[in-house]
Parts: sequence; C-alpha cells; structure tokens
Amino acid sequence: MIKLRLPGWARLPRQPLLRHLLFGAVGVAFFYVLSISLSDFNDFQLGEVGVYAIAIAGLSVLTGVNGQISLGQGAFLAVGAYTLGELEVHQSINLVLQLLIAVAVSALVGLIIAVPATRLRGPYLAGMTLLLALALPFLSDKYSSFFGGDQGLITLPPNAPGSIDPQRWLTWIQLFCALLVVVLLANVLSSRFGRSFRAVRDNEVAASLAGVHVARTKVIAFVISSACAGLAGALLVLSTGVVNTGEFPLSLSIYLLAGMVLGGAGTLTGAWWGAILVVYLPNQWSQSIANAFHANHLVGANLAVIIFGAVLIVVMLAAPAGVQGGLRWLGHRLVTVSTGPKPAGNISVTLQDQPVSKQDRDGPESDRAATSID
Amino acid sequence: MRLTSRRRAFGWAGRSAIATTILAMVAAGLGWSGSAGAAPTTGVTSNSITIGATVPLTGAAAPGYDEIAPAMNAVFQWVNAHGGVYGRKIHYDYVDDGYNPSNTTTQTRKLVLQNQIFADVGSLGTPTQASVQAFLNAEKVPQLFVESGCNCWTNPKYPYTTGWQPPYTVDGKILGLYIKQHFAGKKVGYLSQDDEFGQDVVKGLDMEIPSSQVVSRQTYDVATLSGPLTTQMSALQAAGAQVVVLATVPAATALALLPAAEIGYKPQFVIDAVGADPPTVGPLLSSFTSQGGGSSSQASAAVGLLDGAITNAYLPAENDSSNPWIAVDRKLLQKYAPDIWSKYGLDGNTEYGLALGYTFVQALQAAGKNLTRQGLVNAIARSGKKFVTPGLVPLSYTSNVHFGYEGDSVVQISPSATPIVTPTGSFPGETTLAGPFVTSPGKGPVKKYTGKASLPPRELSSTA
Amino acid sequence: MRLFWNITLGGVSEGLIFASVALGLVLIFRATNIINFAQGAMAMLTTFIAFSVLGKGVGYWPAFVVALACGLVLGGVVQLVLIRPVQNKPPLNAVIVTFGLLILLEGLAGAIWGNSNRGFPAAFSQSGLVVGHTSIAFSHFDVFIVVAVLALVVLVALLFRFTTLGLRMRAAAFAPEAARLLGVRVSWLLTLGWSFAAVAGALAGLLVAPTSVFSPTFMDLILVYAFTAAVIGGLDSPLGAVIGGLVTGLALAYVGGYLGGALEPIGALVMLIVVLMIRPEGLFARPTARRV
Amino acid sequence: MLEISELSVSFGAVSALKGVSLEARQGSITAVLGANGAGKTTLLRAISGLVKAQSGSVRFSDRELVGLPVERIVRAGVSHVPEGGSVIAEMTVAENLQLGAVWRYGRRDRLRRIAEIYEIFPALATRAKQHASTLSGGERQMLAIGRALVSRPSLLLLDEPSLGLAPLVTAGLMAVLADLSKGGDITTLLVEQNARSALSIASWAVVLNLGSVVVSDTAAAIADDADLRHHFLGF
Repeated sequence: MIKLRLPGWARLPRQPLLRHLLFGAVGVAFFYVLSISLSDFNDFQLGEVGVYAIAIAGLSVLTGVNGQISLGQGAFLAVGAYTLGELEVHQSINLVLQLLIAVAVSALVGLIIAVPATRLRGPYLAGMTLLLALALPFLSDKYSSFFGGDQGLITLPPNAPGSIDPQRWLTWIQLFCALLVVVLLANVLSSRFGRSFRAVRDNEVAASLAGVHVARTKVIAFVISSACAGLAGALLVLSTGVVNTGEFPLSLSIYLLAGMVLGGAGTLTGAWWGAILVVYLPNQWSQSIANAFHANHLVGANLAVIIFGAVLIVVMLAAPAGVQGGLRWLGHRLVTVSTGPKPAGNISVTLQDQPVSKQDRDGPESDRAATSID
Repeated sequence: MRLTSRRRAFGWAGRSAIATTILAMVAAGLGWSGSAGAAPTTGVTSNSITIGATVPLTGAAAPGYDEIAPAMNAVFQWVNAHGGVYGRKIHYDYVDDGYNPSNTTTQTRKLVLQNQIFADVGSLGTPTQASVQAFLNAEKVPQLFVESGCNCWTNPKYPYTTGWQPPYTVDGKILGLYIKQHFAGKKVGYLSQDDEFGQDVVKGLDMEIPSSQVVSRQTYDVATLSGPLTTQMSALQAAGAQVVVLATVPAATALALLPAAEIGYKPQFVIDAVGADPPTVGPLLSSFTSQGGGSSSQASAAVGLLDGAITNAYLPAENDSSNPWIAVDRKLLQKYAPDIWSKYGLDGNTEYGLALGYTFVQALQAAGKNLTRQGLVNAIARSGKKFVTPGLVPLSYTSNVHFGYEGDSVVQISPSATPIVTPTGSFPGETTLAGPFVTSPGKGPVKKYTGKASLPPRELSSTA
Repeated sequence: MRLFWNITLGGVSEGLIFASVALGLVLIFRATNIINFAQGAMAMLTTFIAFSVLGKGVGYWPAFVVALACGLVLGGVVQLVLIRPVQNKPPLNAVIVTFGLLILLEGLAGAIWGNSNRGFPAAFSQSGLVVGHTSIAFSHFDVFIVVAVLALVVLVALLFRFTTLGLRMRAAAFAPEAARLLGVRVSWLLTLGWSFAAVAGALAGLLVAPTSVFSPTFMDLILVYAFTAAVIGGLDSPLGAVIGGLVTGLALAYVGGYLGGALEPIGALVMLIVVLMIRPEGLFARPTARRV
Repeated sequence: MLEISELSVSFGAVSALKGVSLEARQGSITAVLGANGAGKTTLLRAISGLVKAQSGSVRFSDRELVGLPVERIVRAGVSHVPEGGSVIAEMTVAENLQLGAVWRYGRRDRLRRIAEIYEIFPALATRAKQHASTLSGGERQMLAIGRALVSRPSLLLLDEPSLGLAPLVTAGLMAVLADLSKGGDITTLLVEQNARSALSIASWAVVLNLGSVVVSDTAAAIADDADLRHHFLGF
C-alpha cells in the first residue's frame, strides 16, 4: 500500500497537503481537549469512535469513492486484530511496529482477495464479501490452538508515558491514528489516484479510454480499504483487551457499511459521523429511547433493536446523502440563494444494473467534496 | 452460550444444620437497616447494592438464555421485599450484549465506569466474559458466577473472577466414567461443538473412555448452525457408533436428533447437560412428529426422541415437586417474575437463574455488613463451600479454586418419570442412574459424593 | 457408500432450502435491481404469523395459505412504503434500507413472540424414505421441498417466458423509462414483483422452519447461503438460483462431512471464488447488456 | 392535431423550455431543430409526461395531456421513441415488439401487428429471436421505431433517430418515416440534429434556441433561409 501510494505523494500539490495537515492539527487539539474533559467511559467510547472512523474511512474510499460495495470490512478488521494479537503473544515489539505489521498483513490479505474480487460487478462483489465476512473468522475456530479459541488472544494496553492513565493514552493513540489516516486518505483522494477512483466509479469504460488502468485502480482502492480496516482492528482489540472470533460477527461489517452510508458515503468527514453512529446508535441511543418506554426487559431489549432498524430506514429515506450530505445541504441553504448545484448525494455504485446515462442526466455528481476533509 | 442448567432430586435430608445457621443470617439481615461506618464502596450505599451483568437478550444466542437474568432478579426481588441483605436492597442492572464480545466490552465498561456497579454477577458466555476478564480484574470489580463452564475462571492472574456451574471437563469426565462402566466394549462416537465447550467435554470424556472404543469424532460450528446435522449423524452411523455423546447446545441437540431419527439411527444418546433440558429441547423436536394438519400442541409427543437419553445434572429436576427447592423456585417465579413464569414456567434456564441468585445472596451474607469488593471475594473463598444452594453437590470455592459445582449426577430422561409441565407443554422427567459424583477438571479421579444435599432455609420456603 | 449417499441427500435437501430463498432474491433482483437483505426476515415474519394461526387450532394447510397471503401483502407494502423512495437513489441506500428492515423485523418478532427457540410443524413426515431396508436421509418432507421448489421455478419460468405480465415485469426492471413509454405501469409492476418474491419467501420460510430451529433469527444464515447460491447461479436466473442452491448445499455437506464442520463457510467461500473466477456473473448469467 | 401553447419546463433554477408554442397538423411531419441544449429533448419528454411541465398546455385530439401520467398519455395514442431508442437489450427483438402493444392488443391482434411491422422492417424479422443487444445501431433504431408503431399511435415523437447512424442508413430511415406519414394517420414530431435530412421529409419545422421558439415555418422555407441555417442549424 505504501509503495503504491508514494508516487501520489510526490505529485501532491502543496495546497491541499497543507490544508489537510492544518485540519489534522486542529483535530489533534480538539480531541485532546475533548478527551481530557470526558469521563472515563465517554473517553473510552471516544477512542472507539476513532477506531471505527478509520474502518469507515477506508470503506468510504472503496465503496463511496471507488464504487465497489463491500459487505466484508469486518473480515479485515479481524485480520489486523489477530495479527496484533499474535504479535503480543509471541513477540514483544514496539507498538508502532506492531500496528505497521498489522496494517501490512491486512493489506496483503486485501491484495489476495482483491485480485478475484475486483473483477466482479456490484452485487456479485457484495455476495462474495458477505461470505468472506462470515467465513474468515472461522479459521480461528478451526485452528484454535494458534488463534486462542473462545478465550482468544490477550492484548495488553500500551505503556503510557509518565503518569498518564493507560486507558486515556490508548484513546489518544486511537484518535491520533484516525486523524493520521484521514489526512493521508484526503491526500490520496486529491491526488491522481483519487481522480482515478472516481473516474472508475462513474464509468469504467470512459475511465479506461482516458488512460486509467481500471483493474489496478480497483485493486489499489481495495487494498487501501483493507489496510485501514486492519489498523482499526488492531486498535480495537487494544482496548477490548482480547482478540476472539465473536468480536467480528457479520453484523460488524453491516454496521460499518450502514455507518458509512448514514454518515455520508464517499466523504471523509462523513466517516466520523458514521463512526459516532456505529458507536452510539445501536447500543446507547436506541437503548435509552427504549428505556423511556418502561417496557419489561425482554421487550425493552427488542425495542432497542426495533428503534435501531427504524432509524436506519428513516435516515435513509429522509436524508439519502447521509448526515454529511444533509449538513452540506443545510449549509448551502443558509449560504447560497438557490443557484448552486444540489448538494452531494449521488453515489454511482453499480449494485443496480441500470443504465448509467439516466443518472448522469438527472443529477450533478458532487464528489469534489470528497477530496478534502472540510 | 454454553452453560449447563440441570439438576437431579436426591435425598433431601440434612446439611440443614449449617443451612439454617447460615440462612438465618438472611433473616437476621432482613430487618437490619443501620448504615455501616466503613469507607464507601462503589455501588454500595447504606440501603442499596447495585450489581450488573451482560447477557444475550436479543440475537441468535438469546433463546433460552434470556430467561436467566430475569429469573435471578426474582430472587433479588424477594430479598428486597423482605428488607434486603443487611438492609441493602439489590438493584440488578442486566443489559443486552447480543453475545458479541465487542458489545460486552463496551457494556461492561459502561456498567463499571458509568453506572458504578459493585460487582458483575451472572454474565453469560465464554468468549464474551473472557474479553472483560482482564478489565474487571484490573478495576478490581468482582466478576462473579460467570455463566459458563470454561476452565478459565480459575486463574491466579484473575482473583476477582469466579465461575459457578461445573467445568465442562467435569461433565465430560463423569459421563465418560459412566460410559466406560456401563457400555464397556460398545463403539462410542462424539458430536461436539467446535469450541471451548465441546472441546472441554471431549477432553473429559477422553480421560475416562479408552481411545480404542471411540470410533468417530464429529464436530459442528455453532455460528453456522442453520440446518440439520445430517452429515455428522450419517458419519456416526456409518462408523457403527452404538453410544453417541452430544456436547451440543439445545438447538444443536435438536438438529442432531432430527436427522438421526430421519435415517433410522437409534444409538444410546448421552447428552451433556448444556443441551439436554427437555422443556428447552423438546419443543424444537415437535416438527418431527407434527406433520401437515398437526399443530404445535403436539410438541410433547415429539420429545419421544429424547426418551432414554442419558445426561448429567447438578441441580434438582424441575419435575420433582417433592423437592423443597423446586417448590420455592415455583413460588418465587410466580410472584416476582410473573411474565417469565407465565411464558416459560420453571425450566432448566429459569431454575439455573434462581440457583445462581440464591448463591449470590449467600455470598453477600457471608461478606457481612461492611461490604467491600475484596471482602466479598474473600467471603466466597472462605465460606463458599458452606453456601446453601440447590446444587446436588456443594460448591467447592477456596482461594485457589474458583469453580462452583465440581460434580453432578448421571440421569436418564424417561417417559415413565413424572413429566415436567411448563406453559409450553409437558415433557418427560428424569430418573437418577448414578451419583452424584465429584471431580476436579484436572487429572483427579471421579469420586462418589456421599454428603447430603441442602434444604432451602425456612425463611425462603415459608415466605416465598 | 451409504455415508456418501446420505451426505449427498442431506446436501440436496439443504441446497433446495437455499434455493427456495434464493428464488425470492432473484425475483426481486429481476424486478427492481435490488438485493433484498430483508428477504429472510420477511419470510420469518410470515412464518411466525402462520405459527400464531396454527396456535389458534386451525389446520396446517389453512395456516400455510395465510402465510403466503401475508407474504403477498407484506411484499407490496414494503415496496410501496420503503423501497419506492429509494428505487432511483444510489443502490447503497436500498442496501441499507433492507438491512434496516431486517433488523426492525427481527426486533418486532422478538417483542411479539419472544426470542425463544421453537419447533415448527412440517407439511409431511420427516422420517426418511425407506429404500431396501434402510431409511435414507431424505424424508417425505424433503420430497415436498423438491416438488415445491421445482413448482415455484416452473411457475416463475412460465410467468416470465409466456405471459405478458412477465414480459412487462422484465421490461419494468430492465428499462423502467422505456417501459413506461410503452404504456407499462412500471411502479405497479415493481410492487407486484416484490409481492411475488415475498410469497416465494413465505413459502421458503415454511420449508425452512421445520428443518431448522425456529426463532426470530432463524433465516439469517440461510439468507447468507441463499445469497451465495443466487450469486453462483447468476442473480437474474431463477434456474440458476436452484442450481446455485444445490451446488452450495452439496459443497457445504461434503466439506462438513469429509473435512469438518468448522470449514463449511470457508469451503463455501472458496467455491464461490472459483465459480466467479470462471464466470464473474454466475453460472447462468444471461448475455450481458452493454454497459456504457 | 397537436397544439402546444406556452409550455414551460424548468429543472431547479434552470429553465429548459420558456413558453414554447407550436401546432402540428394531423398526419404531418414537423421537424424540431436547434443546437444542443436548445430544449428539443425536453419538449418531447414534456409532451409524453416524462418531465413535468411548470405551466402551459399540450392538447392532442382535444385532450389535455399536461398532468397526465406517462402511461395514460401513451394510452391517448402518443408513442415516444427516446434518444438512442432505448430498446431493451436484455430481451429479444420479438419480445421488444410485443411489449409495444401489450397495453392495446390481445395476443392475436398483437401478432398480426408485429407481422405488419416485420413487413416495414424486414431486417427485424430475420432477427426476431435474437437478443436486442446483438443488433447494429441502425437495426436498434428500426426496432425502436417499429416498437413504437405496433400500438398504432396517432402521435409519434422521435428523438434523434439518426444519431450515430451511417448516412446511408439515415437516408433509408427517413424514407421509411416519410412513407409512414403518407397514410395520414400519424402525426410526427421529429427532433433532429441532422437538420438537412429532417427537413427533407418534414412539411413544417420549428427551430428552438435556449428553450424558446426562434422561428416556425414550412420546412422548405427554413431550408432556404441561409441565415437561419448558418446560425442555428449548422449546415
């Protein structure tokens, strides 16, 4: 992944790089202040938001920007997580190195999967990645002596310098990685790679006529996405303290995809919204709303599930472009007077096999926003 | 998703001296409402104790297991209605984790850091609880009576963790000994769940049954359990297994028995207690006998497939009305968990929850009025062996042993025994074949337990 | 040898179960170009309704018909209320809506009927047919499954190949605008397509429930394998759904029987990848329309 | 008789048609000409109901079409062949043709009508069982027009039928269209970039620019107006 990205770096225009770094720096300051002012539990969840933001940002590049629908992001989280777990068990090496190895291994697995996967059209890719998310964790059941079985592999939180609380230190590491990933991805997306990603999504034939190597572009997007997922998986199990199969159920992949779409597909800011939704919506907010109904516990638990499902549907019907699209729409409403193009929204992914031309005529694509982290 | 939930009625006499003494403390505590002068303990006030748990209330693991925590809460409601323990009422905050360890991590942190629970009591599952073991111990929060038979709950690194039900290896050893003694020379086959639970049961079986006798070892994965286990049962049949041990969860028991019946395969089934509760498994078999035009009310007839199966039990049988614990269980559920009672009645899962609830109240009693987390853990190590619970064998807690029951009886599901009647139907009861036995999950021998089972304290049986 | 045949027969009946769900997926994909991830959950709901009706003491077959009728209504309502608003939106929106519906319906069923595991009666006896003097792993009910699934495929084939309704449904799916310009009431046909698919789903639920453990989540894994089956067969081919289902069921049975149960999903994945490497649009993909 | 008056269509802030009025006599061919973006396609789509008109009216055979759903407009006798023909590539030629008449005829009449279409476009008959995706561009256009004719429309809307066709094929197509209108039953609105060939068969023509009618006159008069040709028609 690194090797593939470097040429893009070299050609980066100075302007977006500086802008993204500036955003990154502001992010660091923002999260530092936020983290120290939160309670232990909220701080822990803030770290989780960072972790899921990484996974969703990667998915957003693959699905939102490049147009390949993946229902299997969870499998790559598992790869990164187990890599870190094995490193913790068998080696005592520096955390940065551990994370880099986790990223490298999941990128490699991503590459292996990408070779067949990127040949597939929308729904076929969805089917294959869905089965991947189901099947991959079973390797750890089959080889439980190596992968730790049900009890899993124990991971220890990294040593914190000085008197910093280890949990808070971990949150900072998670958030820092998230900001780093988002800045890197923003640069990738504003490089020629980003343009190729979008070109392939919008029209593969046109893209290849314009000199884009379609197959390679899709593979690169897939690998970037799985590398992000691997990092997220590794960071996730640092805070759960254990790596086991149950942490990577099929529903994780679905939640990540839902978070990506609800946050705003193809936008990196949307990844943060999506991460917040993934962390808080199913387990916290839905439960709180359900509790307000004072149902008995069995019905109450199901009520939370009902509310979660209903929110997914309602948001999708009311704000098809997700939170980020909705916010941008609001912004446009407030700032401009009815002359600008409509806000973001059209993600031309090819799960549907309908002629693309209609889409082109109906709405302007506004994916330019995806190139920045505004 | 792999707890054991069973019993067997057996001589109800003595141990009552200790029983009444200790349980008298409940009564003593009932009216007691003074505030202890000690330093405040998280989750404990002068008149309340907040404890929590993470259990599957939704999702694929919820069926059956979602009854346990509400049943446990019925015990606490009874205690609260009678003044609490040392004047403290128990607030039980159990939340859904959907059997997903990531949810467990988050929800457990929420319980500990935000809801300020005193202890995590009766949380369910091996992978789920393994993922919070390190955290809870680091925070010095007792992780009590984990609903799983994993050997991992006794670990010197994690002194705040305590199991409750017999380790799966103990189940396996006791069933294995019985098979070795009573089915000598017969061909034995296994069908086990491909995880800690199944592997541990098999480990125990293998300690007793000569390997030459075992002709086939089949496995399945619970996460992909969607249809009949035809393949595995055919393989066991082809290998000529005359005795088939099932280390299966209830759903898998049904999905093994159905294809066996389909292909006319009738070995002697030996089913680990986890997957043998007739009211839990019975309804799943109803599809076999009720055909077009039939209705679900025929459920009971189908349980025939379970008839004659041998299993193990460490709690009294639900059908044994003469057992005073069973009578108490029924009254408690009826009064303090009416929605559970009307839907499920007293089945293996609710009985399990109640027994676990009694155990925790005992532990609170033993910890005394100056309640601290360390004090509670010490009290279990110190007097755990003497707790009065419905178990057929006593709890075996010491400072080094964090397993609860280390033994059970071998019983047979029999159509001639008093049926178990629940709101979902009438199911065959059981008769005791042998036992109870005790053994450790390690190499130690299986020994017959010669002590007596304990009686419920008078307060409980009279006021419930 | 007997083992081999029993594993094979077990794989065939499991495969037909996958096929019955895959058929519903294919019907909806043909009609609306959407993968309905709630197909299993919708079937679960209609099966629970049948379960309630059975509990009232009416016979099996009336309950059977009630389930199919509820499928017809449910499919239409879902399409009108939830799918129509996202029909011309980016396809991911429909994916999320159907996943949301899946979650919503499972929660609803859990709240109404409880999460407990149950048994569900079968239309016919589940004891194996006797060949020679041995029972084989193929029951009277399995025969019913074969008949029902094949009848469904034949009906679908007749509908699409020989009726103008089928012609219009295909047109509405492939080229909605062109179809409207030819006087086809596209939106109504899309609704009808979902209704038909939900009836197929309701039938699948009634076939799956007796062979499985009946609870609000009982269709989840079946749906994953059925989707696999549909992909293997080619997403718009009803015959492909059946062949894909059989291939998937047999693959799972052989892997489980000879390599071990935990390798089943891996085996399915390897098979899927191999098939898609050779035929990226499934075994029975139609000649692809030019995509520009 | 088609009467369009003050028809306006806008997409958000962009007006595509600004009060367009025109009339077409029964049985005539009217060419609608203009540069890219002049509003020709939008005019046809507004007539057939694919886009909603903000104001104005479209009357055909004394029926108001504005506000009716597409399916009803089709049933009023309007056949619209959109740009590119939009034949359904996944279906066979015969199925495409069937589809054109399903709303109107039963099985027997439908087959008779299709046989008549095969007489007009013999090339289609030989490819009846083939998938439309295998057809050449000219054959696709014939199929699209044939499919529009199966239901015996009284108003035929053709959007750029010559697009992408070789000159010889275009000429053949125009001859067929001219033939069709000789019967006097079909009123045709022919949108074309290729103004020269459109004017060769049209009796009347309108020129659109930026959503408004620039000029409306006989085809011959417009073909002779060098200035107009130069500015708007590009030949």
